[in-house]
Amino acid sequence: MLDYTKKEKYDRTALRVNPAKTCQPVGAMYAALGVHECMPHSHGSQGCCAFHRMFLTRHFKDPAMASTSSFTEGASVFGGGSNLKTAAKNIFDIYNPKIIAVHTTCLSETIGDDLNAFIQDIDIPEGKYMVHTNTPSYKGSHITGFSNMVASFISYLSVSSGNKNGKAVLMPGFVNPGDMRELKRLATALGVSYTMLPDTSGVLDSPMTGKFEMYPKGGTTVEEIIALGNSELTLAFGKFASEAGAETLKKKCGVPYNLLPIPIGISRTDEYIIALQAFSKTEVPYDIEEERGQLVDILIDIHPYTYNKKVAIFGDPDTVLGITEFVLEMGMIPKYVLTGTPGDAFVSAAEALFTKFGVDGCIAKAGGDLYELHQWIKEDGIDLIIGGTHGKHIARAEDIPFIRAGFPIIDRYIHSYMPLVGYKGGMRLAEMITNALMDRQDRDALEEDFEMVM
Amino acid sequence: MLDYTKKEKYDRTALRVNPAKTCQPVGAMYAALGVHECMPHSHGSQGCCAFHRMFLTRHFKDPAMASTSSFTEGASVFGGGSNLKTAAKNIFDIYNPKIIAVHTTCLSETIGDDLNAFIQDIDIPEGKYMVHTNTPSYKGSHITGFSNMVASFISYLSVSSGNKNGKAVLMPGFVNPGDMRELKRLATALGVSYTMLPDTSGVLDSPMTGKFEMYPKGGTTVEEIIALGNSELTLAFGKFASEAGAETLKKKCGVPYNLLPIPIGISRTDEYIIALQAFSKTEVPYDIEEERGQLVDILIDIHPYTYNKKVAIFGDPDTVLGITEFVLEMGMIPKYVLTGTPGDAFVSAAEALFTKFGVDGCIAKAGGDLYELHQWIKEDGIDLIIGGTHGKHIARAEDIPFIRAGFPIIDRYIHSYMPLVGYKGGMRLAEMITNALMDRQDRDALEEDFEMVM
Amino acid sequence: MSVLENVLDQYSSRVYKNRKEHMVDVNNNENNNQIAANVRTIPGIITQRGCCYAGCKGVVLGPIKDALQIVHGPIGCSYYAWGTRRHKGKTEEGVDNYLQYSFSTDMQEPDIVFGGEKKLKKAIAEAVDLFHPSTIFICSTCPVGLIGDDIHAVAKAAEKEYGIKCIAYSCEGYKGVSQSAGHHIANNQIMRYVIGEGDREIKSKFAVNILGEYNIGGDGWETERILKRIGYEVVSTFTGDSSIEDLKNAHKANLSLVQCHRSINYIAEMIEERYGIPWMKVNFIGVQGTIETLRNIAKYFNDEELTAKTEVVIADEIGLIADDMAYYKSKLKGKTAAIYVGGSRAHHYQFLLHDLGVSTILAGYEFGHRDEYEGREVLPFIKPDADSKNIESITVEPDKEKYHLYLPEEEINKLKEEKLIDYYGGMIKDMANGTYMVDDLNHFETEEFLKRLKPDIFFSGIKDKFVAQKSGILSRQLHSYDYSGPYSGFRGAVNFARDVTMGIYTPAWSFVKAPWKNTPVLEGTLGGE
Amino acid sequence: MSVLENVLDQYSSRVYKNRKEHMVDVNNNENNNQIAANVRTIPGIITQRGCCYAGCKGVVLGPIKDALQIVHGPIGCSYYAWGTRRHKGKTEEGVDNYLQYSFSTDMQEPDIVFGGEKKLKKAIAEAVDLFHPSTIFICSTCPVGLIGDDIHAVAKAAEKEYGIKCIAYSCEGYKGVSQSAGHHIANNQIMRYVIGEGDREIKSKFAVNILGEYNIGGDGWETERILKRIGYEVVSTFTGDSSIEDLKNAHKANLSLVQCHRSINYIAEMIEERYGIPWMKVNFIGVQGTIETLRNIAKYFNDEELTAKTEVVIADEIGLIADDMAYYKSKLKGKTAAIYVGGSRAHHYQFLLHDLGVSTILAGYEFGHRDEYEGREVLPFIKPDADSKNIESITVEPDKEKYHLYLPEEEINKLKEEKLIDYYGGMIKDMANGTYMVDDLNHFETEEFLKRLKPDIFFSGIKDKFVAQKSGILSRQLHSYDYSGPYSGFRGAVNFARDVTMGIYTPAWSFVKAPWKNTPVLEGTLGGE
Repeated sequence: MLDYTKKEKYDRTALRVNPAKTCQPVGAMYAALGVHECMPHSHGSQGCCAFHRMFLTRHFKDPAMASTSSFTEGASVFGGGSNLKTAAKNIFDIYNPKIIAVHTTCLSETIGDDLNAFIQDIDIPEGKYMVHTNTPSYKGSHITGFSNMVASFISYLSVSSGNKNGKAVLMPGFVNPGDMRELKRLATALGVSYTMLPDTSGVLDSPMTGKFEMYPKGGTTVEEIIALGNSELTLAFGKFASEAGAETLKKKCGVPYNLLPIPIGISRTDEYIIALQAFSKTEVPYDIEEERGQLVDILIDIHPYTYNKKVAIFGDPDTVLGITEFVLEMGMIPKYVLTGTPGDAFVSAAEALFTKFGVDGCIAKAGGDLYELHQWIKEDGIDLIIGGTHGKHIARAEDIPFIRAGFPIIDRYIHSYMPLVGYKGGMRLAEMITNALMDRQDRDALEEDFEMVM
Repeated sequence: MLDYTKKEKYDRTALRVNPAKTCQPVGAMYAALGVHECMPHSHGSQGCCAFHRMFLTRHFKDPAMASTSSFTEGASVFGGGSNLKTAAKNIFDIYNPKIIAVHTTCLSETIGDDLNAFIQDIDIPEGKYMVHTNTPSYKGSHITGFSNMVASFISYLSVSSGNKNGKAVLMPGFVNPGDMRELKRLATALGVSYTMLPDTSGVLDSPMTGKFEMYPKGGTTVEEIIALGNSELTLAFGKFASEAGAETLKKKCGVPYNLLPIPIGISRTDEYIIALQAFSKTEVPYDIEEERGQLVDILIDIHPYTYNKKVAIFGDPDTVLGITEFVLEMGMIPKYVLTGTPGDAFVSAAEALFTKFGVDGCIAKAGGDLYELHQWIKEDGIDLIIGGTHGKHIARAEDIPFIRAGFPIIDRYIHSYMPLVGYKGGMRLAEMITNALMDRQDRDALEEDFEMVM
Repeated sequence: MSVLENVLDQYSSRVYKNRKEHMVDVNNNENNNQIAANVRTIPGIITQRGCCYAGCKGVVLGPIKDALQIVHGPIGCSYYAWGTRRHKGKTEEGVDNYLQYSFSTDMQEPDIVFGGEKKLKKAIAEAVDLFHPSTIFICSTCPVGLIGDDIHAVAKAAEKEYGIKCIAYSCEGYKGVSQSAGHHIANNQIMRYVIGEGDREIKSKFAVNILGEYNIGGDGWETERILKRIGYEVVSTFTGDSSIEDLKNAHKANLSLVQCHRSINYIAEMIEERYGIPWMKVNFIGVQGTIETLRNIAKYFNDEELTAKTEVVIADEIGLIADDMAYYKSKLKGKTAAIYVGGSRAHHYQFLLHDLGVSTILAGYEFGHRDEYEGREVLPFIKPDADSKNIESITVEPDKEKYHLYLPEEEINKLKEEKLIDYYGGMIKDMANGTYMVDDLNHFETEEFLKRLKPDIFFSGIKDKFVAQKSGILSRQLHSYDYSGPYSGFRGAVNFARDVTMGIYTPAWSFVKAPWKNTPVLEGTLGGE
Repeated sequence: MSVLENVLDQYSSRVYKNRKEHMVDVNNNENNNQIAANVRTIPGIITQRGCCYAGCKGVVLGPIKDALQIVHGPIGCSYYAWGTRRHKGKTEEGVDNYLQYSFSTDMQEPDIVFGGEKKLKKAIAEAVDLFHPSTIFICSTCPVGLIGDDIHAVAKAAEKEYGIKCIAYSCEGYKGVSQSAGHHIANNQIMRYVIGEGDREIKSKFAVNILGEYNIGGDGWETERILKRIGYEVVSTFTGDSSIEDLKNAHKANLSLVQCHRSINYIAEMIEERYGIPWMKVNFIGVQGTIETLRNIAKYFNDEELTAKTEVVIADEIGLIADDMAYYKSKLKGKTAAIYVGGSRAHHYQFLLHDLGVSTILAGYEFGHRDEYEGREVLPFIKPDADSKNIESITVEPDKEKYHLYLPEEEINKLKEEKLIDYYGGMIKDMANGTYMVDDLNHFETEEFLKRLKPDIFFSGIKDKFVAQKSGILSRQLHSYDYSGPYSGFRGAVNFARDVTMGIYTPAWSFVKAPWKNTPVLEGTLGGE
């Protein structure tokens, strides 16, 4: 397994081996699926759209519907304007969405298609909408694409009428539907009236009903996006996935924002609760305080199994930072913290956490890949790997317990329904981590050390 | 590991080896902890109380407070009346409970202590209560003790005033606090006003607050138990753990009851929802329908990993039957279904499930033990074991995936916060089962068969 | 109105006209079952098709385990092709195996602006340093062609500098109309730079190549097992679990067996032209299909002992699976299926379904050409369009040294006339009257056909699997076998039957409708009135 | 008011009077530090104490791995003693190991009504059939004594019928006032029926028994490792990881080392009386404690080479742990601890805590007698009460054949005078002025003392662990070591230090108070006003 990976350090500047990111458009597609009655549209070769739909479907095990401009060689030479025009007509005709959300690809970006101009040129049916975002695959990652799509929805649609509507905007970042539900549950518990953008709950975790719905019940409505301009405040989760959207709404409509970390773990959820409380001026309800206290209780109870355990965490930057802080709260050492998405802010945020918790010898890297992560692990071992499916080969090669958290998880089920955020998500993550470590202890125990009580 | 267990059949009639049950008093203690400001009291040797508290604490990782009559040899000869009298005085003096719930032990049962008489003889402070139940350890199991304690609370306290209060009584049976919370959430969602008895949520899953509370916020209040007599209907979950309580309330106060199975899995949760709906005459809210649809969706998605997989399930009768039905709903074969608690009703209920789902060659046994279960497994192997901690040795000896569900789980954490009941509990259980089977597939896969996508 | 008309009628006139040509009411049309295929998908239509890169790197090249395959482009394309296609490969002593790795130049904006050759060269240097491969492939993705990186020059330079084989594939995603263009591009380069270079000693005269077998879920291994049992020597498999060394020796076989016609027919033909080895369309999917295939191969080799052994093996293998197949057939008989997949499987699986008593009522290809539908007899009548003309077609000449014939020419001609070799009849001949054949079946049509035809099973891919299942119809992926397999040969037939049966009989289907949907709320007498 | 008075003052007068006698303000009282111990717990008081069965079967017998131990009674007692006490035992060739099994007669109502002997006999027959044990123990639980089952007669009959050893223990839970009665009962039977029967050849004159070491978390293995390294032969361990064969040979040692004085002092004394082997109170908990113990043992054996080797081993072992211990001491120095556990550990662990700079401010035993608190000098002054009189005391005579002295009698007497052997000084001498010693510390007092003394760590058992932790104080179990260990000897000291340190420094403690508890709700300017 991964027999060619050697621990010796080697500086690569050109060859990417076993990436920990993918390209922008899939993130834009995911964001667009979080808008109700929206057709995400991939402006490029039809392979892009196929790959992204396949990939999202593999993670969510639910349909990921999207259309494509189906570029041919001709379009690549002469520009994709007429492809988009045809596409828009057909999409509105056949699939009748409320809105089409176009994202570009490396192809249409490279040839310089002017999407603004194209869209202005298109005859959009009354009451329908068409927006676009630029998602050049050769910049950033899928997280960037997600972020861009959110910002573009706002810059196209949101309007400030001058009358505030008393609502908060929740920008959840690139998280699962289960996380979005939990974020909303907490907001409701704190008496906060909100609009979440995007909101893939009810879309990519939709129930079996015996009837396929092209546009399931979930998602932010276009009307809600328009009304975002009248919101009081944005709570934006994750610098990488949500800051651009919040900034856009601020610039366009003057809505201030509070940039919060994705609330994984205690401190970060506390921060969210306090932000909600500051907004609604409500007492934190006992139920929420109880959940929090339960999580603290659990972390104290399990500390003998987690304390000083070394862990490698990889995945998307906002999520990885959240998991990193949570494992630190559990007394673990996040020895290797890696994202494929580029961005110095990731490294400085991770290092700030190392300092806050006083741990030494940890490495954080943005724009890294799993080949390098594996090299580090070979050089100096760890007790646990946390990340998406692509870590499974390393886990097997090095015989290290592995838990799946984040994106993408394409070899397991049900994860997308379950939150990692909030105190409840903390309980789930704590259980996954503790079980993985305890299962390993049981597996490796000599027969005479195999414990009935733990 | 368990090297002396041989597959050859051997009829034992006297020697119990590796039991799948424990004795009545611990069940009574657990039930009493589900009453607010209640001191469970063990009338017997102080070792009983110590063992039961230890055992409950190991499962819940939370304090299990209870007192004892601290029998000595003298008390065993002359009767425990004066011990109980002294105990009652000291308990009210020092710990100031609202109510003392006494249960007997094999010791006090064998010497024939008349608890009714003793209690009548005790000077109970104004506004305080003292009840008892008989829990001879040489009959039934901890489930019987639980059931007896619930019935005794009712027969001592509940009164019908003639004015119905519009409430349902929920008798959850011997389940975790996490299950009780889920049962209550569903009742609330269906607009049902209820009292749950007993209710250990908020007691044995209490939050860390920095302050120990002898009587945490949770538990059914004495006033609520008294008012049970004015309820409209009892929904009693599990024949073994809850029928006695429901029957007592019917006999004493004329409250009719609906004996439901513990709602593990889809059909059983449906049954609960329909019962709630029949009570409240409310439409099932979309949220609940959505959860249900999500679970159905999940079961269809995961069927390639669960279908025809053979599983052994052991533990408490009501819970085992619930898990059995759920695994059948998942297309699995509950090859061995065993409880240590005696009772033909268990076997007939299990066999009815085998028939309902058309599976052949499955064995159900009540009053069995883990030695026999292990023999069956050696004789004809299975793919998965589901049960409490005590199955871990079999799982290791036979190298079979093992998931912990039910009672007791004394070698893992967090489980007691998480439901198995309801559609949400089904998702959790489905995830545990699927992950266990898929982890095994990954572990055993040849390198060339190790899958990235599953 | 017919079902086809019903579906089409909802389209605007332009789309109607286009899509009408892609649908055939089998043997119930005025058009002699003619179908439009291998033409552009209309923009905006939710197609399941992929791109040229997917066909080249993903399908044909991906399984070659010892070629270190660098995808030159932004990261996504390499990421998606990483470990997801289930072309299984065993690690063997002395042969590299890079299947667990994804290599990319991860092009960044400056590379697009200033050109990516420099980064590609550096990536090759790093790959050589770290992995010491004997072969490197370079596959380009969309922007590479547009910015004009000369990957072929880079490949040549690398061959020289590192003394290794380095082959470049200009398989930008926008080429052609589907994965099909990519197959062709891959075929060309392998023919040019690989086949014919080997000098491995062939021990048996019953030496075959297996073409168009990518070992998805281990299919190739099952096929090979059966062939070896009979006494064949498998010289090379294109390209499942293959090494470059295997492929180099393909010219030494005496017959090429073509499983997936669409993806590999170029190589099959060129091998014959250059080396004299005829090809035979085979089908190892389905018990009867496998048996017929085995008999056809024996007929070609025309050896008494081989023919006898073929029958012995067939009888033995059937004996081993007969009970299982009978059981599953008893569970599946009378069910109906729709199949939409790839470029050959939509045809092959009809045989296996037929073995199980399941009738196929709708079938279509994602990237098939007319010959996969109507048979190679239509080849002369297919007019190349702008998109197909853009894909290079190469011609080859007989290799004087390596050209060899197993059978005398007249025998070969006879077999050709019998259509035993060098022929593929397409799907149409095996479809029943009144069933439907639809090319490039898109999402809208999928939904509509499922609603109208109500098949019990829809065989397709991951993108529409859950569309079908949400509407209550079992869907099994025939690209990835839903991570099961093998499905080929005798043992595979049982696996397939088991998987379909469990899907059909999964109890959860019975829970789709919540029971309270059937009962009025105000029923019953209990409750807090 | 003193802390003790503060706590006691909340009791009613009867309880006050009783409990006052169990509490000592060390060296700050008019009572010469006298304490009440080994007397009844008042009914209704939430005590942590267990019962006689727990002390006999759970503590002393449980670890004997090759005795098939049938608990005669209803199911609970056997169930709770199954695999939960962490007395580890290795499976060895030729020695049975039943530690993973729980055996019970699971008495049912008819057995109580009509007597359980019949079922017990049958259970023995089944155990013999299925397990072929060489030794069976029968332990009775509460109802058995009351209904009059003669388990001793059953045992005798079984010995005869099956040619095995079968020993019965009448350890009904109601006997005595705590686990202590059970220790005594187990001691008596092992002395009667086991010790002295062996004839294993002893190779070294430096032959010792380790008494009162149950190998919780592997403590015994660490102790044995150190002793063997120096050159001692361990003849038997009572009873951690022991076999009946080991115990049979205990009379062949030249010194008995007593770790847990309470649970095994009966055997220690009886071995000396019958076989002439003196006993020495040792303490392998704590680095300094271990060193002192090793030097004391060497002093007894009085051999130059052994003494030298002792110092070499000590120096080497210290070298290996010095850095770790220094690190942990730097983290723990100045912390305070309360300890409430067992019958010896509350004393032993004060040494280890002292090694780490942690001072013990409260200590007490669950089932200790006055000698564990005040030293054996108080033994003549302890008046037996009704409860203690009920526990059989046996007397033994010197065994003419097997009696042997390692040292001349005058030497032994000298060592006795020096209190090196046959002596235990109890906890009091090692406690600082103004600290507290509390016997049978109950729940109420635990809460009160924790509130008032605010120790950083509370060492106790599972039942009050979470009581302490809920109030924000780290609690580590000293019965089970929280499933860690070993804690004995040199390596164990590091394990202990690590475990305590991680508990103290666990970040989650800092989250106990929700941050919004500190900030007023209406702060801030944002929000939907």
